[in-house]
Amino acid sequence: MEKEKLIGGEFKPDEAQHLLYLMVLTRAFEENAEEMYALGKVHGTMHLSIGQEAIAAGASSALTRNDYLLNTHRGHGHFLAWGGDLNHMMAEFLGKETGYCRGRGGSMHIADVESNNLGANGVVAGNLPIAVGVGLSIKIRKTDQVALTLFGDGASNEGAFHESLNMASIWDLPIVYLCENNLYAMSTPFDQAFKIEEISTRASSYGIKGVTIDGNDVFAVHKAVREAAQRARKGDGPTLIEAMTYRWRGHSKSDRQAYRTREEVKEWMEKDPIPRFAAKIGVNDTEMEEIRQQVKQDIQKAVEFAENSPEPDLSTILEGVYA
Amino acid sequence: MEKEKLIGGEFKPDEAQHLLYLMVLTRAFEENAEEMYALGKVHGTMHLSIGQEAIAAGASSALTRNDYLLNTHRGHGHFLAWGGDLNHMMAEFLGKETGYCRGRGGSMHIADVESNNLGANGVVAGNLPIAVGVGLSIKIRKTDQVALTLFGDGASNEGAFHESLNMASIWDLPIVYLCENNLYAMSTPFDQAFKIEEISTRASSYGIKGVTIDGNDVFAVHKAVREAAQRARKGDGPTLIEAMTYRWRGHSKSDRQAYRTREEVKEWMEKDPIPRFAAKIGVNDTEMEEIRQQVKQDIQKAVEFAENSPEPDLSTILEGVYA
Amino acid sequence: MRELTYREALYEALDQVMKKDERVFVIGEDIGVYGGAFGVTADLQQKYGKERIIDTPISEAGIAGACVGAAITGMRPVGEIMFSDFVVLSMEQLVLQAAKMRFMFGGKAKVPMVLRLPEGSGTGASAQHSGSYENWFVHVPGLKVVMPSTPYDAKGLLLASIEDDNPVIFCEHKLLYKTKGPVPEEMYTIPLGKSNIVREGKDITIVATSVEVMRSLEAADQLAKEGIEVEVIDPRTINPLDMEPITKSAIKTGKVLVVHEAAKTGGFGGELVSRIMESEAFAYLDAPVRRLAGLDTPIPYNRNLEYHTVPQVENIVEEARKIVQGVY
Amino acid sequence: MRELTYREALYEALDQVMKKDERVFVIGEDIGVYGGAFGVTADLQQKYGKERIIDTPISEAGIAGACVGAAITGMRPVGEIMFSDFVVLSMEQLVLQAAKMRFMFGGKAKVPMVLRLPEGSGTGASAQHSGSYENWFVHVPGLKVVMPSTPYDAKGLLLASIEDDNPVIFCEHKLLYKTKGPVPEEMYTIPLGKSNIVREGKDITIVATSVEVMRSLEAADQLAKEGIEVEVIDPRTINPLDMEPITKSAIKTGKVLVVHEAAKTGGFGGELVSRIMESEAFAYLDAPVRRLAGLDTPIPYNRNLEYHTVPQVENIVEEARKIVQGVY
Ligand SMILES: Cc1ncc(C[n+]2csc(CCOP(=O)(O)OP(=O)(O)O)c2C)c(N)n1
Ligand SMILES: Cc1ncc(C[n+]2csc(CCOP(=O)(O)OP(=O)(O)O)c2C)c(N)n1
Ligand SMILES: [Mg+2]
Ligand SMILES: [Mg+2]
Repeated sequence: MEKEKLIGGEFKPDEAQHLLYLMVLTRAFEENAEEMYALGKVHGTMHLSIGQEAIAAGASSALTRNDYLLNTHRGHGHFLAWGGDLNHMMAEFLGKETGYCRGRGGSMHIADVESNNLGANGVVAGNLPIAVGVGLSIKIRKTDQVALTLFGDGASNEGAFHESLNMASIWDLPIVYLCENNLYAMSTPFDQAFKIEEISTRASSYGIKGVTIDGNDVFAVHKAVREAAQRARKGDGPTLIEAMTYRWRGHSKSDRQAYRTREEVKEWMEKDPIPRFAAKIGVNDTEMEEIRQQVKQDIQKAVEFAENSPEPDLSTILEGVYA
Repeated sequence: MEKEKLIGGEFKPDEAQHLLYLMVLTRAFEENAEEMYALGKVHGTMHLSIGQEAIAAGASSALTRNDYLLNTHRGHGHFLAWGGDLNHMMAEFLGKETGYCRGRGGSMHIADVESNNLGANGVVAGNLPIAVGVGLSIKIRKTDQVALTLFGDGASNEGAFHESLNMASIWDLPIVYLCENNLYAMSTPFDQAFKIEEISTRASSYGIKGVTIDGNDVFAVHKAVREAAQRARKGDGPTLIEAMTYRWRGHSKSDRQAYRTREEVKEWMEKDPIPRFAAKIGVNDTEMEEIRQQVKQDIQKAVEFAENSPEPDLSTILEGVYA
Repeated sequence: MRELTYREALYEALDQVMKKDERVFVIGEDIGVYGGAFGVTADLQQKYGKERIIDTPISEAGIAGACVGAAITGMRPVGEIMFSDFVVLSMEQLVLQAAKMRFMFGGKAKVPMVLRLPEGSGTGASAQHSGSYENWFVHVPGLKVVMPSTPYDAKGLLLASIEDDNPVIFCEHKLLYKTKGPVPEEMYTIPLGKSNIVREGKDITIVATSVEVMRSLEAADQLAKEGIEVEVIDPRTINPLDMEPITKSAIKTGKVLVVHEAAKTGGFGGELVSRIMESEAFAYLDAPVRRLAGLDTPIPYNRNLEYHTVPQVENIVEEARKIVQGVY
Repeated sequence: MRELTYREALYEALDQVMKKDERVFVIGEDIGVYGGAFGVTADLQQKYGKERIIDTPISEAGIAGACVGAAITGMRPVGEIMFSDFVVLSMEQLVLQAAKMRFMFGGKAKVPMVLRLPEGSGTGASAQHSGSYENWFVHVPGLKVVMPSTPYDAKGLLLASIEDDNPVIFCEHKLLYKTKGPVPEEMYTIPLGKSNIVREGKDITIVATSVEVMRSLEAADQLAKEGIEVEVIDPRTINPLDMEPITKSAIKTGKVLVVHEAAKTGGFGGELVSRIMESEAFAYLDAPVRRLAGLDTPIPYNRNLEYHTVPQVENIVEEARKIVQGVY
């Protein structure tokens, strides 16, 4: 299999291969999560990113692991793409002591601060003010890090969005604001919550650069984040990237989806980012099948690891509140 | 004295005369307030609008008293222009039982809900979310009222600004957002808190009309508010007006003004909106002197009224908390 | 009498009052087609249209502000915060505006609004979606705070809250939505500021709120088998707080246990304990008034830890028994 | 020892720690050239530059968030909210993020930040600029809450708070800024969670916080003339709360009065009363523990009403005397 030096001008072949693996893995993780939920093995809620996998792959690959990630409630893909370990992630999902958060956080709060992954966030837009602090900290410490900050279309109507982008702009903070516009905030369609066509136009309120890109195209996401990160590292401040995408599943486990049509969902399922990326990087069906098998094994092992892991001990119930 | 039908295409002569009176009155009220403060007759703090009188005159005169006013901490002029009674206003300033708020509110909270004056507000941007409710209420009641909502340049960096303008825009609420950009939020110069040239450009984040006008020109303010109100009444939603102006005094009573130069203040004092308006409406020095004398008398009477008014009785200390 | 769930009772209250009173509207996130995260508004948008069942962007400060502005201009808004936790984003409007407005304006404004907060743990929603913050609002003069524990109370208290001319924080509990109980079909109100003696007994008084009323009743059943007769009192409105039945009961039993789900430290239990101590009941106490409340920790995700973070039936049984047995 | 004002003591703490520790920075509104609304940061921006004394736009959520984000990435931010009231706009970041983050992340994150809140009435600033909300934060597991009442405590507690690896809500009182007292020149810390017996006495224990410590001491002086010997205890840190000296004192005197400025209902007094009742001191109480606190009303503008809204020296004297005389 001969491939050009950098596929699509962006990725080395094995890097591309790895990204594809991550996308397939994310989807499999979430499909498996659904099943476990149905079987009553998980409680609480969860937010699946199936259909949106290109953004995590494109974004994380454009940054170094010395950068920071500020994730959302729909963040399994980003967690994996940042380098999260599947076993410990699965354990967290099952609320086990071996989970990233010792079973205290669950899907909505999964974090790995040691690897600069500052966590998923159950509060819509809750990570946006935090990003300001991360940006300031980078600036004061004079490193060349960047803070990748994810949020949804819905989040960009919270007051926190406004304060965060304004502060980042006036201080030229090294933040990449990456809005995953999947056209809905829970049941609320984009055009019911906005009187504008594109969220990226809001960049003009802060005198920063804003772009809207195809969020189902790993290349487009990678390129936009790479360029934004470059600007940020040079001291040119934040960028607002709006990546257009779609979630195939309901908002969370309890969603009847009365707010959208089956046709619309189907239309978007045809824009599946996974085969699209596979085709673009020249991965054929056999190779794809190999990846799927690998993923299946990995998931199975992770489930085993998680299920064999101990529950948190009741005697530790008050641990971790204070340092 | 012959005058054209509508002076500058906006005001009948006696209306213009009255606006001039209000501007002079506002300034005299505040100069008197300063004195009383110095004499220890008032406690707490106060925010003077000296230099900004054109905005109140221009805005209130463009609306009916069936409309609503949502005022700020720097709102003496707006209160008077809305038709506030000087005596009861002065009494409130002195914390007397006869004050608009029975002495409970003071300068920062002066309100007269009966006349649709929904009050000054001590919280920066605190009135912006409230405006959404007033707009909704108008819409549900299907009246043709408008809510005039004032705020400063500083206020437009609060999250509340963002949520309010977005909600008003998507529901086409009849709100006139009037930003008094006096170039400073307390000690913070405009360009230290914004990376943009004009706050009105933020209108584009909400798909609404935004304009920047000369806030020291009564005519410009009147015209902009009148047009915005017209659009609002027609169901065309909110407008963001940015009126450029300057406060001559410190932010509040305890401000050393180390953040700006005497020259800058002097420059703006030469743009005094009062003589400018007087000249434009053809009021000569003799007439001006008459107005000043009238104002002086009115203020004196108000001070007498207020000083002769009783303090709130201690036995009423718990009144007014609940309805 | 016909039985409804707590959720249905709330729905019916909203439906009936909206039919009757044009000033009432409901505003919140995903309350229209979606019917609200907990289904309380169900199909109300189909019945009353998008102008009276208003879906908002994700803007909790805006929702609260929308209620304040509408209330002072003659409407009677009912706001919904999707999870009580997100009321942190509405605090400015609630505390600095709604609560103080009437007072600051010399008693000349009315702010008749209700803000509904689905509180509590027990659904695996973890630390940011399981909070109980009612005592914050008890501590804000100008607000009223209501906590229904049954479908009957839910309907009657919601209607009374909407009728009230003050801002009311209406705390529901997620685990109660599916509980069933008798609910009259007609409209009725339960006056705010009236405690309810839910069960009579002579050995110990349990004062509990919200979901802990249900648990306390179960605990009382169990204790009855041991011969301990528990009196259970539900204040229903925690501000204003009707102390009379509580004081009387304390005098009768001489022993009081206060139970709530919110974290113990700084919680409403402290207010209750103090009021009892300040009352004539103090002289009659055989034992210190005890608080059984949530542990001082965020709510964990793990099911077992979550369960043990807040008072369960067995904890109430044990604590009440200890008090009766004179352990303290 | 050299005397400083409370304001100067805070300034010195910031100045010294910034000189020593590069991770410390200060962020807030108008803290640079203006020096802060109450002058605490004075000329620090001249000394440390705009990158370490950071003037912000008016964005209280952003300020809190800036602290959280900087703290979890290795810095030690000190945020200033211009008036404590505006912390209502920071609640999401404080309560749902800063307080819970370490726990949610399995104990693997540290959030070493301090948020300074100038609280309280007495300056004529009326309802929206005079609040005391410390008990909200006491009720949030994961936060610490500190309330210095003297210049000495202000410096030592601020330095300890900055050293602490948890988010600390640091409540100052506007009326204390100009009070004077001895303050050592060198850096020192006062451990968080240590109550302070400010004055010894045998007839009654007064537990007071912040400005009410000062008033209680004055009241104690007056009562001494009547032969009533008051013990005054200042918890200094109200979460964690060091009960030992309080319990001991209650056992000794048998009579306790709790005094704070914040509104009585739902306030910190309830926590203190309950802890005393839950302690071994209960058996030694000659009288019910009483709370003297702010009236349940917003702070009025009128000077006379404002004065009478919160406990003054004469109220403390009267209430303490009543308790000693056995009125309750
Ligand atoms: C402050 C806050 N308000 C409401 C919610 C409930 N909620 C969780 S996700 C969500 C929708 C978010 O929409 P969007 O930002 O577009 O992200 P998406 O779910 O589409 O990825 C809502 C309303 C929340 N978690 N936080
Ligand atoms: C939420 C909030 N934060 C801070 C303050 C303190 N404060 C009062 S006025 C003011 C400056 C306001 O600036 P701007 O909005 O430009 O209005 P101006 O005073 O210039 O008229 C500040 C910071 C406040 N009152 N409310
Ligand atoms: Mg979305
Ligand atoms: Mg300004």
